[in-house]
Amino acid sequence: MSKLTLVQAVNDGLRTKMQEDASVLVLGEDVGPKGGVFLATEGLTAEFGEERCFDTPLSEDGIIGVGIGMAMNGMRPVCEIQFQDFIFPAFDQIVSEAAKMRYRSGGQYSVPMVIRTPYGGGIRGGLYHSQSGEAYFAHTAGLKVVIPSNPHDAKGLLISAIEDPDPVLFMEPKALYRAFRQEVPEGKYSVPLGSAQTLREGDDAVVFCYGAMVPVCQEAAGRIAEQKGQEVRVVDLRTLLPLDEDAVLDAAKACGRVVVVHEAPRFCGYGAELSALIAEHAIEYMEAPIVRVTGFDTPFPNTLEHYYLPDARRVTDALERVLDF
Amino acid sequence: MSKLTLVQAVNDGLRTKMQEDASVLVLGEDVGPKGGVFLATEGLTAEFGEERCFDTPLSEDGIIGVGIGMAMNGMRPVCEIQFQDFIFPAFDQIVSEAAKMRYRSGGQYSVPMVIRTPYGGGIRGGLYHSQSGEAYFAHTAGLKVVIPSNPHDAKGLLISAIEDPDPVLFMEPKALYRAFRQEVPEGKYSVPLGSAQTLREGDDAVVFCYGAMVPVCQEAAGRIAEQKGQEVRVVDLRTLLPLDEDAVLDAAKACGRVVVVHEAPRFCGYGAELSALIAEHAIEYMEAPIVRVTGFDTPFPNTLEHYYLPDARRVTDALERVLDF
Amino acid sequence: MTETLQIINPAGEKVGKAPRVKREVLLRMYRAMASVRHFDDRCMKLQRTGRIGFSIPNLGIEAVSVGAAATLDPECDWIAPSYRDFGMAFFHGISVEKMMDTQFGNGEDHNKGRQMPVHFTFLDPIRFLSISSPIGTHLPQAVGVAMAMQRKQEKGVCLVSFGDGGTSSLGFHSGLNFAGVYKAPVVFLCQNNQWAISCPLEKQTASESIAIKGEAYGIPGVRVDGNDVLAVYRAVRDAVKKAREGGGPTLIEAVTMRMGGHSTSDDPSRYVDQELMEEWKLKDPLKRFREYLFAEGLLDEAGVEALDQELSEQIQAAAKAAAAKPRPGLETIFSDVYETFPAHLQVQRDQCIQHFAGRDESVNEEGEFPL
Amino acid sequence: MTETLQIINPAGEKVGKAPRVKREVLLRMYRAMASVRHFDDRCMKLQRTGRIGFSIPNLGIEAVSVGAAATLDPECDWIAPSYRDFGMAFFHGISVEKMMDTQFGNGEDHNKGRQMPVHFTFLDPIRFLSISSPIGTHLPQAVGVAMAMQRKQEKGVCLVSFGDGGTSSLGFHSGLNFAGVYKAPVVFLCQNNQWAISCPLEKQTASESIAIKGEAYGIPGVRVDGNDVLAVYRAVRDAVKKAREGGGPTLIEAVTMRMGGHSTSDDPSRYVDQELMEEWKLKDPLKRFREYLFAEGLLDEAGVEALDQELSEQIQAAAKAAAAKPRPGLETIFSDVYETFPAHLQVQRDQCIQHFAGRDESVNEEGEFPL
Ligand SMILES: Cc1ncc(C[n+]2csc(CCOP(=O)(O)OP(=O)(O)O)c2C)c(N)n1
Ligand SMILES: Cc1ncc(C[n+]2csc(CCOP(=O)(O)OP(=O)(O)O)c2C)c(N)n1
Ligand SMILES: [Mg+2]
Ligand SMILES: [Mg+2]
Repeated sequence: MSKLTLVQAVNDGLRTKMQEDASVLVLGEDVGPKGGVFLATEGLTAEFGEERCFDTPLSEDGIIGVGIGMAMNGMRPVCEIQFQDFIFPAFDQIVSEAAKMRYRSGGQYSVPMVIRTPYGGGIRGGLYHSQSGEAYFAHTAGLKVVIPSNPHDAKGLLISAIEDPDPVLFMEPKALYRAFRQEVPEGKYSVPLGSAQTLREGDDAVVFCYGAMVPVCQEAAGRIAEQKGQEVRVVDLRTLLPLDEDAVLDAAKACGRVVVVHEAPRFCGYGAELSALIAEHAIEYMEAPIVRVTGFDTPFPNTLEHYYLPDARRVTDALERVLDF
Repeated sequence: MSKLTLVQAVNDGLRTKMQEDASVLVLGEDVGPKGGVFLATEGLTAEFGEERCFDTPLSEDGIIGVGIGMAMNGMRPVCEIQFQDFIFPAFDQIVSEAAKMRYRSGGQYSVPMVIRTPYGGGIRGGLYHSQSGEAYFAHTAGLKVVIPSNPHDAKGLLISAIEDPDPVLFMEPKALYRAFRQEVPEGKYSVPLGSAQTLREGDDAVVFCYGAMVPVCQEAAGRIAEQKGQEVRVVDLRTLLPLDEDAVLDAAKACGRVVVVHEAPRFCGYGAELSALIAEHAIEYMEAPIVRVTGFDTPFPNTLEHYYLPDARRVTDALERVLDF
Repeated sequence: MTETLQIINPAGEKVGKAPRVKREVLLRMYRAMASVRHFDDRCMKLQRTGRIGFSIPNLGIEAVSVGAAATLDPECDWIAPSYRDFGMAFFHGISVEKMMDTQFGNGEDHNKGRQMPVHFTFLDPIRFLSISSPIGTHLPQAVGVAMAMQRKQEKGVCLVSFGDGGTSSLGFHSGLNFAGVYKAPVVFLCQNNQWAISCPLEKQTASESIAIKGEAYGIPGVRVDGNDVLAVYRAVRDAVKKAREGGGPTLIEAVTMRMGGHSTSDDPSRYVDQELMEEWKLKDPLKRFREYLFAEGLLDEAGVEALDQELSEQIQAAAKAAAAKPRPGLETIFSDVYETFPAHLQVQRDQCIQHFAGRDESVNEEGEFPL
Repeated sequence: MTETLQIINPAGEKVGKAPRVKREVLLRMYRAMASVRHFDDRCMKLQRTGRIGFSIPNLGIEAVSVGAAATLDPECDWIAPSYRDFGMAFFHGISVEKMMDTQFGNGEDHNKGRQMPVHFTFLDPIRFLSISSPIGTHLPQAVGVAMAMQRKQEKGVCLVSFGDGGTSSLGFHSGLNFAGVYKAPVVFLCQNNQWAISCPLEKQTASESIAIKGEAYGIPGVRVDGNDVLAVYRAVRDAVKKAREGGGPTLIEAVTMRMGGHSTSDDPSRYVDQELMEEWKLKDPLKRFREYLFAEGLLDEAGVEALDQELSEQIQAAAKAAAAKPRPGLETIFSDVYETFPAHLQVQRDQCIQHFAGRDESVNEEGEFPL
């Protein structure tokens, strides 16, 4: 065990799999000697050579397209997209190709590939270094979408993602990259894809969240406990697609009051799916409106980013609203 | 007045605006002498010349990127993307650029551009000539998303879209291109963006729909009236972004039972936003679960497409479910 | 100016240095080209009579796909084809029955009826990558396949084929760029058939040739007469050899002409000059190769007739058989989205099967493909 | 091999035919280059002391942006800049105050504090298109701007600037392709500064040069010494003239070297060879132009000193002023998403303003930009 930050845990996860499996490769912009702009791939080229961790030209379409080809021919590529905001030139390769290859070929070809990318606000990156695009991908059958919220899960989920037979988009909350350290087991372990985790027990209300919003929601739950003496359950989804629907519905039914939180804009955001799922399968348990706390329906601003991002106050307000309904 | 099909109404709308405003241009693959693969642009090059209606190289990134530049410099380009399935190479230009130009420039530049594209199933087009990608775009602040369901609205909404100061994605239900004819006024008229329309009155339940699902829902409402004597309201959203939220909430509150229908896959689809909106703002009026009838969470199949697409039976079943709850 | 390699001229005469090709390979090439001609023709008829929904004419371009495919070793090489490459499948012995199954999208189709006609996918006897409708996406994928070969220290090469329109796609740019940088063992074959649906080459690009586009990526470009199967063979063979030996990629432009519509739904009379078509009719690749084989004493009229008879019957029989096969089961809507079924897809599958069980199975099956 | 145009050699000596440029324009060019040097330096310091979040070093590349911009007519021409083009703004008289407002993202920033530093946007005194972070997207946009000029029968030209890394982007491919086909009045200027963050040119492309990439689109390519402001001027001037007269686009490669990190967050010692940097220091574009102006008798040491003094003071004052301006109002989060406010944004705006009203305004303002 050693105490690692989230970005170190990602690095450790990559190294662990690369040591174990020669077919695991890392490619992307600046992932080589520089070690990635966040240092997630630091030291990998030195340890595994240029054949296994290499810089690419500035083309996300190329990174993902080449990754797909490698995956179809026996490799396990882990592609880095430097910022999630820059994934869109590869949108066609991801949505039209990687996600549909197994299906359209009747199962003859498959794409066991991971796309790692940092997402979200908190670094004063403005419109193009702050976005949370999970909803663009979670609507895509054939993809899996994973977002860890802590170092332990980051490594364990990443290992599962690399071992998964299907393409996985692995979104890393850059705001948490160095926010705190956590004990992370050495060597290989895995956290299964498709399973949510309850981080705080409670029956008065439940808040669903993921990634960088998890500590924000935990703080809000703490405030509610302190101020109102009510217990809010905090559920970290961890995998957005396929969603752990049972965990969501069970918690919603148990608590009867639901708040959904994400950084991305509200309209057609991922939170809508959670609300809709509950409104279809557990509406009779609801004792209050299902409230979403999200980024606003605007592009991501720069100077005012901390007024844009949901914070513990906004989550606390929403919890109060459902608790007092 | 003349009786036009939906695709003829689109053609008429384009011609009407091109006659009136010399800055309106049409560009895209095969829109010139061939008149577009669905003949939506038939005759425009002959009437307005190659400068105003022209074929482009096979690059959606180029079509939209060039369209953006033209729009910033005084033109009103109408870009055609041959099938919505092929819009993804332009995703970056649409989502990162067109949608954010006004915002990021502090209002100094803007992109008054229309992107027309046929979407949806019904032509045996398989994975890549059948998709309904509205949810990918409706999550994007700065864009408007419009889907007509009949010839009259198609022309009127298209004229509004061309006159709109912001980028509009205009998705045309190809299944309805030649499905029926309707009286369409000659010359210029407009149907405002952002306003839904109630196509059938009723208070027992409401079904929200758009595009090619509108006639399907109308048929289902008719069946319910016949079989159960209950009256289902049919609301055609027409503009998906910005949504006519009042129309949705008013209808939901008035009826208390809601079904949401679209062709696109369910998970994180557009319907989720409708459910979520109601679950947040009108849950206390709900007398039944909010049920979604949608395409399945798979890529679009070919041979079995008519088992994949929601049909009147599936919508009727869902209506029965909410009515009998 | 880019030069154009030619070995057999339109009259069937040898005007360049012919590559050494075994007699049986030459005959196999001829058979593959003739198979394309028959298969293509049959598919046009099947579409016109409403038996299949769609097909892509291969008339006039048979030499490109066959000449290129004939250079590959199915043991180690891969093909990333375009939809206008029937000949690559035929040369490598993919059976007409299998191809017809895809044309009909029946329950035995390797794609399980999920793709449109002509979007073939095969693993055997050669890796024949899943054809995609989005243009150009397979170019970087082919480079990735080739880069995996480098890493596995295999001797394979990936041949990737695309059209003149495809050179404008994003995948062309990223594919050639990556291939150049990593010296990937890949051969880029552009079937320049002058049209991208209705867009003529000069509206597609202002470059002097397609071959010259390789310069932008440090990749040598070669132009060949695409109606001359031996010229295509020689150029691709050299490029394959070079790639196999670690010499990196080549871009080959095969100049030909699409002698029909873009697809069964296209009416080229709206935009193609009829005179031009007449000119190109004289350059027919099948006839040209036949004359050559006659002259070399490898084939005679009787042989041609017998072959035509055989292929015509075989293809008709395959069409009949494919038409008779049941459609894919309802569960195929839901399988292969992932390797295993996530819970929500299990639920959707079960509901769908239940929904149609016991109900009249007939659903609306209208809709005509426009393109 | 692509040739490289040079007019002033590293020693400041004239070695080629100098373009005819008015004395005051030459001095304006020098002033703009010196302004960049001072502004850049001040921004580095402001970032290191935590006053601004980020900047992009312009050290060593000043000749490219200034030499190019000096050829344009602000009445009719447009600039589609990259983020490493401070000099284009300075040459056209965009005030240092305005630029500092963007660096600080304050309430008077033309972008209303929505973009990161260095992502300038201006309408006056020249159309200076909104800089975007996504690389290469502005190339087809610039072509569209130029195509609109064609249609309006205006005499304008659009100059679009990007890096060597930008040549791999999708926008490079589609932009040059469309420009070639439509003969758009656009000049493509590639600032080849050898690096895309840590990726050296030879890992970016295997092509012999960047200029040669024009061939793929039927666009002539020209290579110039990017540290020689007169060479850049001459090449761009010729290209602008040609475009203005309907002769179509040109691709210009200006060969230079990024003499600092990619940005204030980058540590180039991880990947840049120090010796190479020493070599390039000798080719400094500002010094070289100064020597030339000395030799031509247009400037002297005293003039240089006075200018440095003036610029340094002006820029420091502008920074101080920009720092003191209030941040943008909360409502700017919601305005300019559309021309008018849709209902849902009105609600969100009102709720947000209400949420922060009366509460302690201080929110978490942490976060450091890594790149
Ligand atoms: C990204 C994309 N855009 C548009 C289309 C529609 N489309 C199908 S084929 C085609 C033309 C392709 O021309 P070319 O590459 O020359 O191939 P050819 O059909 O001539 O063999 C177009 C525009 C598509 N399939 N994919
Ligand atoms: C599409 C996209 N991918 C990645 C990035 C991250 N990024 C920012 S600058 C840069 C390198 C650009 O290099 P170059 O084009 O040579 O310009 P320079 O910085 O040298 O001026 C990269 C990779 C980006 N901004 N956009
Ligand atoms: Mg073609
Ligand atoms: Mg550079």
